[in-house]
Amino acid sequence: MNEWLRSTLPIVGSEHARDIDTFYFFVFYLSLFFFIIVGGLAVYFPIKYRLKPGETRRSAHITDNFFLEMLWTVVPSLLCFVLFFWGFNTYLAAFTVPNDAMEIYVRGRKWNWTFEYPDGMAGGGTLYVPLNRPIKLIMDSEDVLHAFYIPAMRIKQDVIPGRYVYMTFTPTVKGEFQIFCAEYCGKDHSGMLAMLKVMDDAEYEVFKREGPPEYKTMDPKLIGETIYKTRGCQSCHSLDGTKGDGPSFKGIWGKTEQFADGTSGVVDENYIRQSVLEPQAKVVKGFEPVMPTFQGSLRPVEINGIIAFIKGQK
Amino acid sequence: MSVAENIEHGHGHAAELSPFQQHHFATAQQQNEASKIGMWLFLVTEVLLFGGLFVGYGLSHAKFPEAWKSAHHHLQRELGALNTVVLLVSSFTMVMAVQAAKLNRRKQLIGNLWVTIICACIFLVVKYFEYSHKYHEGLLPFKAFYSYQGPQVPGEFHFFSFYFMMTGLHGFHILGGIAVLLWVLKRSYAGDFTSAYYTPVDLIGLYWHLVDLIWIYLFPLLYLIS
Amino acid sequence: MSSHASHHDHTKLYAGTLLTLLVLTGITVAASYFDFGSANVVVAMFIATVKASLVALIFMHLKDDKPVNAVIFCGSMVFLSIFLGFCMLDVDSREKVSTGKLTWVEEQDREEAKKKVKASPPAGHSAPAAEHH
Amino acid sequence: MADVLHHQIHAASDHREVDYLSDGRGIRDWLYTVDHKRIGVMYLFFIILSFFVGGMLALAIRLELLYPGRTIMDAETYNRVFTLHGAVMVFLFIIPSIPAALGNFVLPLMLGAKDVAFPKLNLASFYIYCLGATMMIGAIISGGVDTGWTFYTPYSTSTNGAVTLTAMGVFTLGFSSIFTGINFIATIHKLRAPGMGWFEMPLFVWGIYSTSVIQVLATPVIGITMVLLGLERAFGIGIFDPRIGGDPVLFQHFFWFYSHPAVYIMILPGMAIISEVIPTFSHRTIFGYRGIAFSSVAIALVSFIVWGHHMFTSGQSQLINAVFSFLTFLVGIPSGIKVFNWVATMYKGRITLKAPMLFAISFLLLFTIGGLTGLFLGSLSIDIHLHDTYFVVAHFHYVMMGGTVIAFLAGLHYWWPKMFGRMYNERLAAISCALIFVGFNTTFLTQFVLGSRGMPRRYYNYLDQFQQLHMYSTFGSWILGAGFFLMAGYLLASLRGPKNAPMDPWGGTTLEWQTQSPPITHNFHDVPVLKHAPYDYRNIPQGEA
Repeated sequence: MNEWLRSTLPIVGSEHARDIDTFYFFVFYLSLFFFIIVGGLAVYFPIKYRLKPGETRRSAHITDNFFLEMLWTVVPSLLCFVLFFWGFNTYLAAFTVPNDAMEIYVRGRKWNWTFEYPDGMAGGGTLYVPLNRPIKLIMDSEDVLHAFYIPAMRIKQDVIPGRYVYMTFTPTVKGEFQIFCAEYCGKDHSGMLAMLKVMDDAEYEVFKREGPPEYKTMDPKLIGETIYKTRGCQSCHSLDGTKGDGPSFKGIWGKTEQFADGTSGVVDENYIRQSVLEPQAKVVKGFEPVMPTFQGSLRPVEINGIIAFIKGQK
Repeated sequence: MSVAENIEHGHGHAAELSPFQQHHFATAQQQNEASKIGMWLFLVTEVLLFGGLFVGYGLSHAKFPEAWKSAHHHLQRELGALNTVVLLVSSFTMVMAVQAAKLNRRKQLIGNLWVTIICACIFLVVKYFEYSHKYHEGLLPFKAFYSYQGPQVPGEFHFFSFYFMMTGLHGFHILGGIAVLLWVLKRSYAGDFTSAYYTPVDLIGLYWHLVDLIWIYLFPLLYLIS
Repeated sequence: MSSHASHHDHTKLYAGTLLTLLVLTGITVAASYFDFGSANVVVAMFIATVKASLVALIFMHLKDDKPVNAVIFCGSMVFLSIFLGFCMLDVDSREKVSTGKLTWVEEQDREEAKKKVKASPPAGHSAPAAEHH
Repeated sequence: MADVLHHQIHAASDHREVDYLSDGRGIRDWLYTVDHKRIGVMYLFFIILSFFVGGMLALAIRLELLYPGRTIMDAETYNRVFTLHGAVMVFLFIIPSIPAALGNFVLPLMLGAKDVAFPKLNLASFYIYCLGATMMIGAIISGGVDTGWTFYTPYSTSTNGAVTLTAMGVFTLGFSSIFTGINFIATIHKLRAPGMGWFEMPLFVWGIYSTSVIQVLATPVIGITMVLLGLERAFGIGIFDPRIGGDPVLFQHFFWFYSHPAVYIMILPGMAIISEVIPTFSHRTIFGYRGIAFSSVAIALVSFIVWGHHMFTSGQSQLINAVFSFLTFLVGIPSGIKVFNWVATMYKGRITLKAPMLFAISFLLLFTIGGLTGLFLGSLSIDIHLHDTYFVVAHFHYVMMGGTVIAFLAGLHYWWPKMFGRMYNERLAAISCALIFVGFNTTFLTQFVLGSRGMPRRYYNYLDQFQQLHMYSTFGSWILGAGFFLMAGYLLASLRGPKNAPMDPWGGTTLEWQTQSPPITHNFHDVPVLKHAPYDYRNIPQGEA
């Protein structure tokens, strides 16, 4: 029974999840107990007291029984108190942030998630966290309501446009866990998925330095494209030649650009690198100097990816 | 048809028989009491309908206290106070009309109904002047219409959204009230109402007092609070 | 006819009520020129409630009517207060976030979170509160 | 059973009088009628039609979910389909189902009244229902809605589609619901038969009374909410929309202030039917009459202070989460009392397992599961995990369908002879009940497991690991559908037969069984005078089986 019951819950990813499961089992067995009593009698009585052929229809005249009625008023009431307090205590645990928690900023939009880490790095699709470190997620939404749901941690929170909400968890199991969007948000609601990857400290250090492990096997162009899509480049730089707040990437590679300060230069590896790290240095003529710096928030491998990506935009 | 039937059932009081008693009620009193319960229940729904706006008002007020402070200076509290007086007077004449119906004083009934209707119209005329003043300043409800250019605190358009929604819904209730009052007036001329049957006057009275009662809250909330 | 007492002439009572209501209107307007600080709303709502009770009890006959009607009407007020009360309680206590068991910490956390987010760069990630429609 | 009833049937049919069905057969006689029985029957027709539409949509949803990815429709269509399924079932079917259709028919009869207090208002509320239904159908035709039946902002203020028209439809339907509620309360207060005190009323009346209280108190709030939503969409009020200073969570407060009590608008009448059916078929007095009566009222009142349990993860404050969680458990207690009292009513009874009783027993089992799974969702921390997953879907289907719909079917079978004067085929009814019971459990028990494993609701596509359970669930929906089609078959077939129902086919004690089946237009020849409390079987001739 216990084995089966455990199989109806997701993998356990934290101590909190284990606490919730214990509570869940308690409520389950409590419910089962009451269901057996009520359901059992609801089936047994009709059989036992079935009107048999030849029998008169005269039944017992029992209008009430004070003791019984008190019994099934008071006992459930007491149990409800227990359930409430247990539920409340375990609930607070999911929203009580330990002092040394690592803060990760989560942003939901139709229909993906992006994550920003304390060191300024960011990424989408997978949330990387170190093992046994308390994590505080600070979350908001760009458009409509979403909900950030990690079944393995048994936590969930709606993310709301215009406001920050948070929740916390401490992963105690290494591995990859599913993340869902649980608040209906339109067409691709069911596709708004992400993964949670829990790494040990050594792996996490490597991640901090070199980015996600899959970068090693990824085409640099693809890395660039991911950055382009998830780090906000696309809101100013188009790929189809339309003029935004910044020059379009279409055909920009190798072009000679006039700069606002009167100089000119060719768009090459060094220029792109400089534009990303010191965007105000050489602004293309006709554009406002509005681009923020990505100094410290893009890894070298990611800048290389962007260069490869822009190279490919013919 | 029901008159005879009621006497048969022995529940009718001969003095209170009226041609307007419906067949499924045993007595006119039963009918009047049922109608009154119905009316009070309807008033409950009115309170909760306005209630939604009051809750919205309360929360927006809590969110933009500064805007509320500065926005309500655009309202003319003299006009608001005038309208309060007009409505209170109309409430008085309404209750007098109900009493007149109860006491079989037809002329007094008709006179009081007329004064009530006239007060209601005065209320709407004053409201018209207030609205047109806001219209010219661009102090209109909702983001889509609000076009006031003067100095202002963020959130002022919220105040005007609520001002127009609340007074607008209230105004609709006044309009509806006038329509029903006219119908009651017509029946009063026809002599339908006697001490045995005056339920419609009684009911419109209750409705009219509720409209007054809501205004009693709207006036300080919109015009006075700073 | 619901209560036979009401078949008497009550003109004086009604006129007196009207007079009281008008005086109270004057008081509430006058009171609005004084600043009672945060009690402004309370004062205004208190006077309004006195006026409303007069209208309900006397003009709407609740004083002499069957009690069921008074129960019905009071019910609407009770449920409206529940609606308003819970919504206000939520919004009031929302800004406080919990960092320990049942200890509520003011603003700080949220402000820090905001600062952090503002500081972190990417374009298009401006805080949504600052977005204008 | 046929033998038992035979001589009664003949006795009854010998001097049958013109009943309400045959009293004026023209279309105008129906459209302008103020007879509560005819209005009830017209409601019944449209409500069953809505149930059919909602049911077909449900079958389409289940079929789409048979496999991950596209099975029969694309994501946008799917979103519209589940929205409509919810909106049609909630606003057009369940809310009016028992009060407006069965309640309209039975309530005045039970009270010994000739009609409801305001017959014209009753007809008006029927036409308002039709108007609201037309607006919702208009919304379907003009592009549909994809917000979910909850219309959460800011999605609902920003999406395309006929949200405003649907909202206006809901607003209109609200008036219908309010007027029915007002009518019933006034009727119960003022039109009880001589001798019928509050505690001599049948428990069905108590249930409907509590329902009506909720309808009157809560429905205006959904009305104003829908108006505000429409205005927000059209012009931007800035109360719900965060882009202009609003608060999307506030919308949820507004919405659930109505919609949680509305859950009890749905279930209380269902409980009310069960309180009639169980004593009748146990041929025994109800156990704990006052407990059941007061718990109905208690549920109605407490239902207004628990709405926040729909919003534990919504971003409302943690303090209020705790308050709402605590209050939520309170509502479970009166429901528990009712269930125990029903079970106790069967103790030492003389039970006949006719169709209504079979449905009532199904109700007991299914509603108990629905109620007990509510404990999981009321517990704050477990709800954080289960909120917006299939667990919630399964839970409310157990309450709404296993509870209300099954109770509606019990009531339909119970009063069918009274409404139409015909008996239906008991054997087919038993088969249909069994199919529905098995089909229902297959469909929704699996969804509890899907939910506890983390499958979120309103998902068009899903991970492969959930496929097997989704498949069972879909199979279940087919069994369920088969049960309903069988039921439609034998009920319609019975209408073609002769009017053979006796005055009191089940041995009921309430007043509706003391007039002819179907009743005459004015219900009773003489005003019935109550001689003893309902469910008192001591004074009733005890026939032999």
